Amino acid sequence: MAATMELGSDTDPRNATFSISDEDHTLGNSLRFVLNKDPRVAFCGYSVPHPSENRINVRVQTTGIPARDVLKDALNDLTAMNQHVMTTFDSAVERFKANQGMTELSMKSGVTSQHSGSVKKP
Amino acid sequence: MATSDDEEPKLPAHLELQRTRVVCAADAPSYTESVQYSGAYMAYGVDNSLRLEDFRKNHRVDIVSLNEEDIEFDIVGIDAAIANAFRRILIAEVPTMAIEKVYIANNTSVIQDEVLAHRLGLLPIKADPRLFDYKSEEENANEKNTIVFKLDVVCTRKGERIMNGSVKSDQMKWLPEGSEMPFHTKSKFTSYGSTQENLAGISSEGITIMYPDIIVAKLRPGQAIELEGHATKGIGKTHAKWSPVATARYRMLPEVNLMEEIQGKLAEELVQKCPVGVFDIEDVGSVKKAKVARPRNCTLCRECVRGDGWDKRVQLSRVKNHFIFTIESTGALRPEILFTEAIKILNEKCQRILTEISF
Amino acid sequence: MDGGMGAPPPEPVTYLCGDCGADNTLKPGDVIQCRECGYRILYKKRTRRIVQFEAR
Amino acid sequence: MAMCTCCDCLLVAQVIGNKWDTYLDLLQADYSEGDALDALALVRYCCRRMLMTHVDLIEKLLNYNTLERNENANN
Repeated sequence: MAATMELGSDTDPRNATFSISDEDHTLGNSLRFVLNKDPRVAFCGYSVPHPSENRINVRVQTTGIPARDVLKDALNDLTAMNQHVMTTFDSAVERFKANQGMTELSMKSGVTSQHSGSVKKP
Repeated sequence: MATSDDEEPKLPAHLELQRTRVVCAADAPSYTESVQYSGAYMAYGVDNSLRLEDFRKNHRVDIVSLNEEDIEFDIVGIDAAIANAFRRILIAEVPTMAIEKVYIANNTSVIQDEVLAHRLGLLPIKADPRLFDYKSEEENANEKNTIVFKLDVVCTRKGERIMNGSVKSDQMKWLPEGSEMPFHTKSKFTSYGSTQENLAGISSEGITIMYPDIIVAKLRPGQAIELEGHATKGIGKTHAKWSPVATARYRMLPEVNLMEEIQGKLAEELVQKCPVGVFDIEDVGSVKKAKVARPRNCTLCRECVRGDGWDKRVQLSRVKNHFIFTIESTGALRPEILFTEAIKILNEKCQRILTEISF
Repeated sequence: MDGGMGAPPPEPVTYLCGDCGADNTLKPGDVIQCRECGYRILYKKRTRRIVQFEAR
Repeated sequence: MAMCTCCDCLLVAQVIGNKWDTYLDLLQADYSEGDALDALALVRYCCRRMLMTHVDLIEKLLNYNTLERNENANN
């Protein structure tokens, strides 16, 4: 069986169910979110047809353009969003570490520690 | 969508509250779902779609604390769907190395072979999983997919003292040249092309168990254990021993609003009610006034909205797009790296589907 | 693990006494009794072959 | 429960296998159970119960060691 199948769009490409193997709520729910936020989508939902089968069905109904194109856009959007989260996160970590370095310096010069004195690994 | 900036249509206050907050009343929380459909507020002329530019504008990450093992950060402007995807991936799909096969040559301890093997599997290994490949069942073990640890202890009595009375995890010795078993044959369980010490990215201390003092077994004089543990790369979905995190969790930012001025006795009562010290008393002239001092501490226990009339004075809610994310690493990777790895894995999933539907 | 040994050579096997722990080498037909203490329960020693386990 | 201290907390996989001895030392030093667990930085009740409810049965089994008697017998 193909890994990803497009079903029910033979006569009308606007409505399709994408049956994606080896995926679960992790992708299904994120994908539904992104698709629902797309104004070209009239309806979107997903389901896990059987709990012991590693497969999700994503239903996409659009207002005009083919469902497959909308799904592609959604996947690209999700990737772009993730990429943005990653860069934002990385720069936040950089910033934090830079600040941390400064507080550590000031700690050495006698300022009290900002960490509580819990024994992590005695 | 097509509105100009100067007259952006707004939702009525009660709908905006429903859209952006989970309101926690004394009996139950309400408006818990997130409104995802882009046309949900079409009748008000409000566009509920999410375009990338808007996302980029509103998205923010602030690190609250960070050390070798733990990270806490605020991630603002994403939906629970995405935050939950990150959490699920962190727990179940970010790979690590863990002992998968145990070859026992001798075990005269009171711990049974299979229990011992199981315990070894749970030891967190300090090795960067990104340097290694997944090993399939048919594949031969080589230097790119298997790490070999050896444990060879004999318990003896030296006068009053018992040597090796408890076997600690630092007695697991890494074998960078590969397996030494079976002992008397030419072909071993692993066939390394080169020593793992020369592998790019291996630190100078080599590969060890994350913590040196985990009790693996206890022995009495005369008992001995001789075995090899072969670690492979895997994910938490297959078995929890491969999960890179102790916990990965998020909570929505709590928001505490005082609906009216709370003064005098009532203010003192409010401070008393809260078990985590969210409220403080402010002296304004001669009046004691309650104020919300530390809303982040709030656990939404709803103690403050219980009792006569209190639900009219205090409103508890959670901000739907503000997540306080906490990751506790078990050691293989630093927590901030775990998070970026999780994002990469979600991206890989997207890319896989993209290639599969572009036939 | 599978216990398939083929034709077992008729060599004497060493057993451990269940009471005093002494080594006892017995041939087929020998009386099952410890030579040190006379105890009648003897244990077979662990196999010296390598046994493989899944660490799960 | 397991006869030897578990390596990880059964619920969240927090490593606790290296904390048992310290826990006993803390109890010896007249810490209350709660304070000892706090000192070990075990925040969650799932991790705390791992140590708190553990009975180190292996110590009892270790009393039955024929192998040492064997060593003595052979000497």
